[in-house]
Amino acid sequence: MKALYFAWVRERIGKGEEQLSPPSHVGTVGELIGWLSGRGDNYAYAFENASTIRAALDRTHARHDAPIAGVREVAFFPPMTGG
Amino acid sequence: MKALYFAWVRERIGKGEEQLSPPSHVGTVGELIGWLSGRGDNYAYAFENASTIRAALDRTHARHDAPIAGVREVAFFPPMTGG
Amino acid sequence: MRRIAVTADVFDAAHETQALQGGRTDVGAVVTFVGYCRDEAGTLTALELEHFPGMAEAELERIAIEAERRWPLLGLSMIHRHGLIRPGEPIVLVATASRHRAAAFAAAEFLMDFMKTDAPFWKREHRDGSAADPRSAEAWVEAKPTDDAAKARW
Amino acid sequence: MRRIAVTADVFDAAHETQALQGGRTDVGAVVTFVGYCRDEAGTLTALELEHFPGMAEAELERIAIEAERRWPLLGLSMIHRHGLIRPGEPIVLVATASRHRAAAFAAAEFLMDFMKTDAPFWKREHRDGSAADPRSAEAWVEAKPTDDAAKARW
Repeated sequence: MKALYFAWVRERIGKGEEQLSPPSHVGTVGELIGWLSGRGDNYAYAFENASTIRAALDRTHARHDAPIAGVREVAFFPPMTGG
Repeated sequence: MKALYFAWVRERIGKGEEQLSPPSHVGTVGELIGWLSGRGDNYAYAFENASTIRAALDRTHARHDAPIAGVREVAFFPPMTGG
Repeated sequence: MRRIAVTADVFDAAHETQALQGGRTDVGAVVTFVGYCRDEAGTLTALELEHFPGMAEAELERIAIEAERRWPLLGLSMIHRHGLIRPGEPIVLVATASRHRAAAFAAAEFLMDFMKTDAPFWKREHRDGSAADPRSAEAWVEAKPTDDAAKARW
Repeated sequence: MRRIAVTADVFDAAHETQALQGGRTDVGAVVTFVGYCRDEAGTLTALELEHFPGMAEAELERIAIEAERRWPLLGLSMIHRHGLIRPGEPIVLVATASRHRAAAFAAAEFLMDFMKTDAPFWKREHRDGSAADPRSAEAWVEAKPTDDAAKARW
Protein backbone atom coordinates (compact mmCIF):
# COMPACT_ATOMS: atom_id res chain seq x y z
CA MET A 1 0.00 0.00 0.00
CA LYS A 2 1.30 3.43 -0.95
CA ALA A 3 1.00 6.19 1.63
CA LEU A 4 1.03 9.91 0.83
CA TYR A 5 1.44 12.72 3.36
CA PHE A 6 0.61 16.39 2.82
CA ALA A 7 1.23 19.78 4.48
CA TRP A 8 2.32 19.59 8.13
CA VAL A 9 1.64 15.84 8.29
CA ARG A 10 4.29 15.46 5.59
CA GLU A 11 6.66 17.83 7.38
CA ARG A 12 6.29 16.14 10.76
CA ILE A 13 6.80 12.65 9.34
CA GLY A 14 9.66 13.91 7.23
CA LYS A 15 8.67 12.43 3.90
CA GLY A 16 5.94 12.82 1.30
CA GLU A 17 5.34 9.19 0.47
CA GLU A 18 6.37 5.65 1.30
CA GLN A 19 5.29 2.04 0.92
CA LEU A 20 3.44 0.53 3.90
CA SER A 21 2.86 -3.11 4.80
CA PRO A 22 0.66 -2.98 7.87
CA PRO A 23 -0.03 -6.26 9.72
CA SER A 24 -3.29 -8.01 8.95
CA HIS A 25 -5.01 -6.91 12.17
CA VAL A 26 -4.88 -3.29 10.96
CA GLY A 27 -8.24 -3.10 9.24
CA THR A 28 -9.35 0.55 9.20
CA VAL A 29 -7.98 4.05 8.58
CA GLY A 30 -8.04 4.68 12.34
CA GLU A 31 -6.15 1.50 13.07
CA LEU A 32 -3.59 2.41 10.42
CA ILE A 33 -3.07 5.77 12.14
CA GLY A 34 -2.58 3.95 15.45
CA TRP A 35 -0.09 1.54 13.92
CA LEU A 36 1.84 4.36 12.20
CA SER A 37 1.96 6.36 15.46
CA GLY A 38 3.96 3.54 17.04
CA ARG A 39 6.63 3.62 14.35
CA GLY A 40 8.56 6.58 15.73
CA ASP A 41 8.43 10.04 17.29
CA ASN A 42 7.92 11.70 13.91
CA TYR A 43 4.76 9.64 13.26
CA ALA A 44 3.56 10.10 16.85
CA TYR A 45 3.97 13.88 16.44
CA ALA A 46 2.17 13.93 13.09
CA PHE A 47 -0.79 11.98 14.45
CA GLU A 48 -0.83 13.36 18.03
CA ASN A 49 -4.33 14.76 17.51
CA ALA A 50 -5.57 11.85 15.48
CA SER A 51 -9.17 13.08 15.29
CA THR A 52 -8.10 16.17 13.33
CA ILE A 53 -6.27 14.14 10.67
CA ARG A 54 -8.11 13.65 7.38
CA ALA A 55 -7.64 10.63 5.15
CA ALA A 56 -8.30 9.70 1.55
CA LEU A 57 -8.43 6.16 0.17
CA ASP A 58 -7.62 5.96 -3.52
CA ARG A 59 -8.24 9.72 -3.77
CA THR A 60 -11.64 9.72 -2.08
CA HIS A 61 -12.27 11.21 1.37
CA ALA A 62 -12.65 8.47 4.00
CA ARG A 63 -13.65 8.38 7.65
CA HIS A 64 -11.45 6.80 10.29
CA ASP A 65 -13.73 3.75 10.46
CA ALA A 66 -13.40 3.05 6.72
CA PRO A 67 -11.84 -0.36 5.90
CA ILE A 68 -8.50 -0.33 4.09
CA ALA A 69 -8.72 -3.80 2.56
CA GLY A 70 -7.97 -3.64 -1.17
CA VAL A 71 -6.88 0.00 -1.05
CA ARG A 72 -3.85 0.83 -3.19
CA GLU A 73 -3.18 4.37 -1.94
CA VAL A 74 -3.89 6.04 1.38
CA ALA A 75 -3.28 9.74 2.02
CA PHE A 76 -3.13 11.64 5.33
CA PHE A 77 -3.36 15.40 5.67
CA PRO A 78 -4.64 18.23 7.89
CA PRO A 79 -8.05 19.85 7.40
CA MET A 80 -8.05 21.56 4.03
CA THR A 81 -7.51 25.31 3.71
CA GLY A 82 -7.81 26.02 0.00
CA GLY A 83 -10.25 28.33 -1.73
CA MET B 1 -47.16 70.04 -9.83
CA LYS B 2 -45.46 68.09 -12.61
CA ALA B 3 -46.69 64.55 -13.27
CA LEU B 4 -44.65 61.84 -15.02
CA TYR B 5 -46.01 58.54 -16.34
CA PHE B 6 -43.99 55.46 -17.28
CA ALA B 7 -44.43 52.15 -19.11
CA TRP B 8 -48.06 51.10 -19.60
CA VAL B 9 -49.35 53.86 -17.32
CA ARG B 10 -47.84 56.31 -19.83
CA GLU B 11 -49.29 54.38 -22.78
CA ARG B 12 -52.78 54.15 -21.34
CA ILE B 13 -52.91 57.83 -20.39
CA GLY B 14 -51.41 58.71 -23.75
CA LYS B 15 -48.68 61.06 -22.58
CA GLY B 16 -45.45 60.95 -20.61
CA GLU B 17 -45.83 64.13 -18.60
CA GLU B 18 -48.13 67.02 -17.84
CA GLN B 19 -48.78 69.79 -15.34
CA LEU B 20 -51.45 69.07 -12.71
CA SER B 21 -53.37 71.47 -10.48
CA PRO B 22 -55.43 69.23 -8.23
CA PRO B 23 -58.05 70.87 -5.98
CA SER B 24 -57.04 71.50 -2.37
CA HIS B 25 -59.03 68.54 -0.95
CA VAL B 26 -56.67 66.16 -2.82
CA GLY B 27 -54.08 65.58 -0.09
CA THR B 28 -52.44 62.21 -0.71
CA VAL B 29 -51.04 60.08 -3.54
CA GLY B 30 -54.13 57.87 -3.35
CA GLU B 31 -56.47 60.85 -3.54
CA LEU B 32 -54.52 62.15 -6.52
CA ILE B 33 -55.00 58.79 -8.27
CA GLY B 34 -58.73 59.01 -7.53
CA TRP B 35 -58.96 62.53 -8.86
CA LEU B 36 -56.99 61.65 -12.02
CA SER B 37 -59.21 58.60 -12.65
CA GLY B 38 -62.19 60.93 -12.99
CA ARG B 39 -60.56 63.00 -15.70
CA GLY B 40 -61.29 60.61 -18.59
CA ASP B 41 -61.39 57.02 -19.82
CA ASN B 42 -57.64 56.98 -20.46
CA TYR B 43 -56.90 57.86 -16.82
CA ALA B 44 -59.57 55.47 -15.54
CA TYR B 45 -57.98 52.69 -17.63
CA ALA B 46 -54.45 53.48 -16.41
CA PHE B 47 -55.51 53.46 -12.76
CA GLU B 48 -58.19 50.73 -12.92
CA ASN B 49 -56.20 48.56 -10.50
CA ALA B 50 -55.09 51.43 -8.33
CA SER B 51 -53.44 49.25 -5.71
CA THR B 52 -50.89 47.95 -8.23
CA ILE B 53 -49.78 51.45 -9.24
CA ARG B 54 -46.49 52.66 -7.77
CA ALA B 55 -45.74 56.30 -7.12
CA ALA B 56 -42.67 58.43 -6.52
CA LEU B 57 -42.67 61.91 -5.02
CA ASP B 58 -39.69 64.00 -6.06
CA ARG B 59 -37.95 60.80 -7.19
CA THR B 60 -38.46 58.85 -3.98
CA HIS B 61 -40.83 55.88 -3.70
CA ALA B 62 -44.02 56.84 -1.85
CA ARG B 63 -47.00 54.94 -0.49
CA HIS B 64 -50.55 55.85 -1.47
CA ASP B 65 -51.15 57.48 1.92
CA ALA B 66 -48.18 59.83 1.50
CA PRO B 67 -49.12 63.55 1.53
CA ILE B 68 -48.44 65.50 -1.66
CA ALA B 69 -48.25 68.97 -0.11
CA GLY B 70 -45.11 70.76 -1.27
CA VAL B 71 -44.24 68.08 -3.83
CA ARG B 72 -42.89 69.41 -7.11
CA GLU B 73 -42.95 66.17 -9.13
CA VAL B 74 -45.11 63.07 -8.87
CA ALA B 75 -44.53 59.94 -10.96
CA PHE B 76 -46.85 56.98 -11.58
CA PHE B 77 -45.72 53.63 -12.96
CA PRO B 78 -46.33 49.85 -12.84
CA PRO B 79 -44.32 47.55 -10.54
CA MET B 80 -40.70 47.64 -11.69
CA THR B 81 -39.24 44.89 -13.87
CA GLY B 82 -35.59 45.83 -14.33
CA GLY B 83 -32.53 43.82 -13.39
CA MET C 1 -15.19 52.84 -4.44
CA ARG C 2 -18.83 53.09 -5.45
CA ARG C 3 -19.65 53.10 -9.15
CA ILE C 4 -23.24 53.61 -10.32
CA ALA C 5 -24.14 53.84 -14.00
CA VAL C 6 -27.33 53.91 -16.06
CA THR C 7 -26.40 53.70 -19.71
CA ALA C 8 -27.64 52.69 -23.15
CA ASP C 9 -24.24 51.23 -24.03
CA VAL C 10 -23.01 47.66 -23.75
CA PHE C 11 -20.61 47.47 -20.78
CA ASP C 12 -17.50 45.39 -20.25
CA ALA C 13 -17.95 43.19 -17.19
CA ALA C 14 -14.24 42.36 -17.04
CA HIS C 15 -13.35 46.04 -16.92
CA GLU C 16 -15.76 46.64 -14.04
CA THR C 17 -14.40 43.75 -11.98
CA GLN C 18 -10.85 44.89 -12.66
CA ALA C 19 -11.72 48.38 -11.44
CA LEU C 20 -12.77 46.94 -8.07
CA GLN C 21 -9.71 44.80 -7.38
CA GLY C 22 -6.97 45.96 -9.75
CA GLY C 23 -3.77 46.66 -7.85
CA ARG C 24 -5.33 46.29 -4.39
CA THR C 25 -3.93 43.88 -1.80
CA ASP C 26 -6.70 44.19 0.79
CA VAL C 27 -9.47 42.70 -1.38
CA GLY C 28 -9.92 38.97 -0.75
CA ALA C 29 -13.17 38.35 -2.63
CA VAL C 30 -14.93 39.80 -5.66
CA VAL C 31 -18.39 38.59 -6.68
CA THR C 32 -19.70 39.66 -10.08
CA PHE C 33 -23.23 39.12 -11.33
CA VAL C 34 -24.18 39.79 -14.93
CA GLY C 35 -27.74 39.47 -16.15
CA TYR C 36 -28.16 38.76 -19.88
CA CYS C 37 -31.01 39.05 -22.36
CA ARG C 38 -32.30 35.55 -23.24
CA ASP C 39 -34.02 34.77 -26.51
CA GLU C 40 -36.63 32.52 -24.84
CA ALA C 41 -36.07 29.62 -27.22
CA GLY C 42 -35.87 31.93 -30.23
CA THR C 43 -39.20 33.71 -29.63
CA LEU C 44 -37.74 36.96 -28.30
CA THR C 45 -35.99 39.33 -30.69
CA ALA C 46 -35.16 42.09 -28.18
CA LEU C 47 -35.92 43.61 -24.80
CA GLU C 48 -36.70 47.30 -24.56
CA LEU C 49 -35.84 48.85 -21.22
CA GLU C 50 -37.68 52.03 -20.23
CA HIS C 51 -36.38 53.91 -17.21
CA PHE C 52 -37.03 57.00 -15.11
CA PRO C 53 -33.94 59.16 -15.73
CA GLY C 54 -32.62 60.73 -12.57
CA MET C 55 -34.63 58.56 -10.22
CA ALA C 56 -33.00 55.40 -11.63
CA GLU C 57 -29.50 56.60 -10.66
CA ALA C 58 -30.74 57.94 -7.31
CA GLU C 59 -32.45 54.66 -6.46
CA LEU C 60 -29.37 52.58 -7.36
CA GLU C 61 -27.33 54.83 -5.10
CA ARG C 62 -29.79 54.43 -2.23
CA ILE C 63 -29.57 50.63 -2.60
CA ALA C 64 -25.76 50.78 -2.76
CA ILE C 65 -25.55 52.90 0.40
CA GLU C 66 -27.77 50.44 2.25
CA ALA C 67 -25.51 47.53 1.17
CA GLU C 68 -22.44 49.44 2.35
CA ARG C 69 -24.15 49.98 5.70
CA ARG C 70 -24.90 46.25 6.08
CA TRP C 71 -21.61 44.69 4.93
CA PRO C 72 -17.93 45.67 5.13
CA LEU C 73 -17.46 46.35 1.42
CA LEU C 74 -14.25 47.61 -0.15
CA GLY C 75 -16.03 48.53 -3.38
CA LEU C 76 -19.16 48.00 -5.41
CA SER C 77 -20.43 48.58 -8.94
CA MET C 78 -23.99 48.70 -10.24
CA ILE C 79 -24.66 49.18 -13.94
CA HIS C 80 -28.09 49.04 -15.56
CA ARG C 81 -28.72 49.49 -19.26
CA HIS C 82 -31.77 51.03 -20.92
CA GLY C 83 -32.98 51.07 -24.51
CA LEU C 84 -33.02 48.18 -26.95
CA ILE C 85 -31.10 45.09 -25.84
CA ARG C 86 -30.58 42.03 -28.05
CA PRO C 87 -30.43 38.39 -26.90
CA GLY C 88 -26.96 37.54 -25.61
CA GLU C 89 -26.23 41.13 -24.57
CA PRO C 90 -25.74 42.09 -20.91
CA ILE C 91 -28.52 44.06 -19.20
CA VAL C 92 -27.25 44.54 -15.69
CA LEU C 93 -24.08 44.13 -13.65
CA VAL C 94 -23.49 44.07 -9.93
CA ALA C 95 -20.03 43.57 -8.47
CA THR C 96 -18.88 43.63 -4.86
CA ALA C 97 -15.45 43.52 -3.26
CA SER C 98 -14.73 42.61 0.34
CA ARG C 99 -12.08 40.98 2.48
CA HIS C 100 -14.10 37.77 2.77
CA ARG C 101 -16.45 35.91 0.49
CA ALA C 102 -19.55 35.82 2.71
CA ALA C 103 -19.97 39.60 2.65
CA ALA C 104 -19.27 39.85 -1.08
CA PHE C 105 -21.83 37.16 -1.93
CA ALA C 106 -24.52 38.49 0.42
CA ALA C 107 -24.11 42.08 -0.75
CA ALA C 108 -24.25 41.09 -4.44
CA GLU C 109 -27.50 39.17 -3.93
CA PHE C 110 -28.94 42.01 -1.87
CA LEU C 111 -28.10 44.56 -4.58
CA MET C 112 -29.73 42.41 -7.27
CA ASP C 113 -32.85 41.70 -5.21
CA PHE C 114 -33.44 45.38 -4.48
CA MET C 115 -32.50 46.49 -7.98
CA LYS C 116 -35.20 44.17 -9.35
CA THR C 117 -37.98 45.56 -7.17
CA ASP C 118 -36.99 49.16 -6.42
CA ALA C 119 -35.08 50.57 -9.38
CA PRO C 120 -37.42 52.31 -11.87
CA PHE C 121 -36.89 50.19 -14.99
CA TRP C 122 -39.56 48.44 -17.06
CA LYS C 123 -39.03 45.71 -19.61
CA ARG C 124 -41.00 45.31 -22.81
CA GLU C 125 -40.54 42.24 -24.97
CA HIS C 126 -40.23 42.36 -28.74
CA ARG C 127 -41.33 39.04 -30.15
CA ASP C 128 -41.50 37.75 -33.69
CA GLY C 129 -45.18 36.93 -33.39
CA SER C 130 -46.17 40.41 -32.27
CA ALA C 131 -44.27 42.21 -34.98
CA ALA C 132 -47.47 43.75 -36.29
CA ASP C 133 -47.89 45.59 -33.02
CA PRO C 134 -44.61 45.48 -31.13
CA ARG C 135 -45.74 48.27 -28.83
CA SER C 136 -48.87 46.50 -27.61
CA ALA C 137 -49.52 46.69 -23.88
CA GLU C 138 -49.31 42.91 -23.63
CA ALA C 139 -45.61 43.10 -24.37
CA TRP C 140 -44.80 44.66 -20.97
CA VAL C 141 -43.15 42.14 -18.67
CA GLU C 142 -45.13 41.55 -15.49
CA ALA C 143 -43.44 41.83 -12.10
CA LYS C 144 -42.81 38.44 -10.49
CA PRO C 145 -43.99 37.57 -6.97
CA THR C 146 -40.68 35.68 -6.58
CA ASP C 147 -38.84 39.00 -6.86
CA ASP C 148 -40.81 40.46 -3.96
CA ALA C 149 -40.11 37.27 -1.99
CA ALA C 150 -36.39 37.55 -2.75
CA LYS C 151 -36.36 41.13 -1.46
CA ALA C 152 -38.30 40.17 1.68
CA ARG C 153 -35.43 37.84 2.73
CA TRP C 154 -33.39 40.85 3.78
CA MET D 1 -20.04 23.08 -20.10
CA ARG D 2 -17.99 22.05 -17.11
CA ARG D 3 -14.45 23.39 -16.81
CA ILE D 4 -12.19 22.22 -13.97
CA ALA D 5 -8.59 23.34 -13.69
CA VAL D 6 -5.81 23.06 -11.14
CA THR D 7 -2.91 25.18 -12.28
CA ALA D 8 0.16 27.09 -11.12
CA ASP D 9 -0.54 29.88 -13.60
CA VAL D 10 -2.40 33.13 -13.09
CA PHE D 11 -5.81 32.84 -14.79
CA ASP D 12 -7.91 35.42 -16.56
CA ALA D 13 -11.28 35.72 -14.84
CA ALA D 14 -12.80 37.64 -17.75
CA HIS D 15 -11.87 34.88 -20.16
CA GLU D 16 -13.51 32.25 -17.95
CA THR D 17 -16.76 34.20 -17.64
CA GLN D 18 -16.78 34.83 -21.38
CA ALA D 19 -16.38 31.10 -22.03
CA LEU D 20 -19.58 30.41 -20.07
CA GLN D 21 -21.83 32.94 -21.77
CA GLY D 22 -20.14 34.05 -24.98
CA GLY D 23 -22.48 33.72 -27.91
CA ARG D 24 -25.24 31.94 -25.99
CA THR D 25 -28.79 33.27 -25.87
CA ASP D 26 -30.19 30.89 -23.24
CA VAL D 27 -27.99 32.11 -20.36
CA GLY D 28 -29.73 34.74 -18.23
CA ALA D 29 -27.33 34.94 -15.29
CA VAL D 30 -23.61 34.47 -14.71
CA VAL D 31 -22.14 34.70 -11.23
CA THR D 32 -18.35 34.86 -10.91
CA PHE D 33 -16.41 34.59 -7.68
CA VAL D 34 -12.69 35.31 -7.54
CA GLY D 35 -10.68 34.86 -4.37
CA TYR D 36 -7.50 36.94 -4.13
CA CYS D 37 -4.38 36.79 -2.00
CA ARG D 38 -4.45 39.60 0.59
CA ASP D 39 -1.31 41.09 2.10
CA GLU D 40 -2.82 41.28 5.62
CA ALA D 41 -1.89 44.92 6.11
CA GLY D 42 1.53 44.41 4.59
CA THR D 43 2.59 41.50 6.83
CA LEU D 44 2.12 38.73 4.24
CA THR D 45 4.58 38.45 1.37
CA ALA D 46 3.07 35.38 -0.30
CA LEU D 47 0.82 32.37 0.08
CA GLU D 48 2.13 28.94 -0.84
CA LEU D 49 -0.55 26.48 -1.90
CA GLU D 50 0.24 22.77 -1.58
CA HIS D 51 -2.18 20.36 -3.22
CA PHE D 52 -2.77 16.66 -3.79
CA PRO D 53 -2.35 16.23 -7.57
CA GLY D 54 -4.97 13.99 -9.07
CA MET D 55 -7.26 14.06 -6.06
CA ALA D 56 -7.59 17.86 -6.26
CA GLU D 57 -9.03 17.69 -9.78
CA ALA D 58 -11.20 14.67 -8.89
CA GLU D 59 -12.62 16.38 -5.82
CA LEU D 60 -13.42 19.59 -7.73
CA GLU D 61 -15.23 17.45 -10.29
CA ARG D 62 -17.24 15.66 -7.60
CA ILE D 63 -18.29 19.02 -6.14
CA ALA D 64 -19.20 20.31 -9.61
CA ILE D 65 -21.33 17.25 -10.38
CA GLU D 66 -23.20 17.68 -7.09
CA ALA D 67 -23.91 21.34 -7.93
CA GLU D 68 -25.19 20.34 -11.39
CA ARG D 69 -27.49 17.81 -9.72
CA ARG D 70 -28.92 20.44 -7.35
CA TRP D 71 -29.39 23.41 -9.71
CA PRO D 72 -30.28 23.80 -13.41
CA LEU D 73 -26.89 25.05 -14.55
CA LEU D 74 -25.96 25.83 -18.14
CA GLY D 75 -22.26 25.86 -17.34
CA LEU D 76 -19.73 26.11 -14.55
CA SER D 77 -16.02 26.74 -14.09
CA MET D 78 -13.78 25.95 -11.14
CA ILE D 79 -10.13 26.96 -11.16
CA HIS D 80 -7.74 26.59 -8.24
CA ARG D 81 -4.12 27.63 -8.30
CA HIS D 82 -1.22 26.02 -6.46
CA GLY D 83 2.34 27.11 -5.81
CA LEU D 84 3.51 30.57 -4.76
CA ILE D 85 0.88 33.32 -4.97
CA ARG D 86 1.63 36.99 -4.34
CA PRO D 87 -0.73 39.53 -2.72
CA GLY D 88 -3.17 40.88 -5.29
CA GLU D 89 -3.06 37.73 -7.41
CA PRO D 90 -6.12 35.52 -7.86
CA ILE D 91 -6.13 32.15 -6.06
CA VAL D 92 -9.45 30.65 -7.00
CA LEU D 93 -12.33 31.21 -9.40
CA VAL D 94 -15.84 29.81 -9.47
CA ALA D 95 -18.31 30.80 -12.18
CA THR D 96 -21.83 29.56 -12.80
CA ALA D 97 -24.30 30.16 -15.63
CA SER D 98 -28.03 29.56 -15.45
CA ARG D 99 -31.27 30.90 -16.85
CA HIS D 100 -32.09 32.69 -13.60
CA ARG D 101 -30.02 34.41 -10.94
CA ALA D 102 -31.14 32.43 -7.89
CA ALA D 103 -29.63 29.18 -9.20
CA ALA D 104 -26.43 30.88 -10.36
CA PHE D 105 -25.88 32.56 -6.98
CA ALA D 106 -26.71 29.48 -4.91
CA ALA D 107 -24.52 27.17 -6.99
CA ALA D 108 -21.56 29.57 -6.86
CA GLU D 109 -21.75 29.80 -3.07
CA PHE D 110 -22.14 26.02 -2.79
CA LEU D 111 -19.09 25.42 -4.99
CA MET D 112 -16.98 27.80 -2.89
CA ASP D 113 -18.16 26.38 0.44
CA PHE D 114 -17.34 22.81 -0.58
CA MET D 115 -14.11 23.76 -2.31
CA LYS D 116 -12.93 25.34 0.96
CA THR D 117 -13.59 22.25 3.06
CA ASP D 118 -13.27 19.30 0.66
CA ALA D 119 -10.69 20.11 -2.02
CA PRO D 120 -7.18 18.96 -0.99
CA PHE D 121 -5.30 22.27 -0.87
CA TRP D 122 -3.30 23.67 2.05
CA LYS D 123 -2.17 27.24 2.50
CA ARG D 124 1.11 28.27 4.06
CA GLU D 125 1.84 31.93 4.78
CA HIS D 126 5.12 33.60 4.00
CA ARG D 127 5.56 36.57 6.32
CA ASP D 128 8.29 39.13 6.60
CA GLY D 129 8.79 38.37 10.28
CA SER D 130 9.32 34.65 9.73
CA ALA D 131 11.85 35.04 6.94
CA ALA D 132 14.46 33.19 8.99
CA ASP D 133 12.31 30.07 8.87
CA PRO D 134 9.65 30.50 6.21
CA ARG D 135 8.89 26.78 6.25
CA SER D 136 8.09 26.61 9.96
CA ALA D 137 5.04 24.59 10.89
CA GLU D 138 3.43 27.67 12.43
CA ALA D 139 3.07 29.15 8.96
CA TRP D 140 0.36 26.66 7.92
CA VAL D 141 -3.05 28.30 7.84
CA GLU D 142 -5.52 26.68 10.23
CA ALA D 143 -8.92 25.57 8.99
CA LYS D 144 -11.72 27.89 10.12
CA PRO D 145 -14.83 26.65 11.95
CA THR D 146 -16.79 29.20 9.89
CA ASP D 147 -15.91 27.24 6.75
CA ASP D 148 -17.42 24.07 8.20
CA ALA D 149 -20.48 26.07 9.22
CA ALA D 150 -20.79 27.49 5.70
CA LYS D 151 -20.69 23.98 4.25
CA ALA D 152 -23.26 22.71 6.75
CA ARG D 153 -25.85 25.19 5.33
CA TRP D 154 -26.31 22.96 2.31
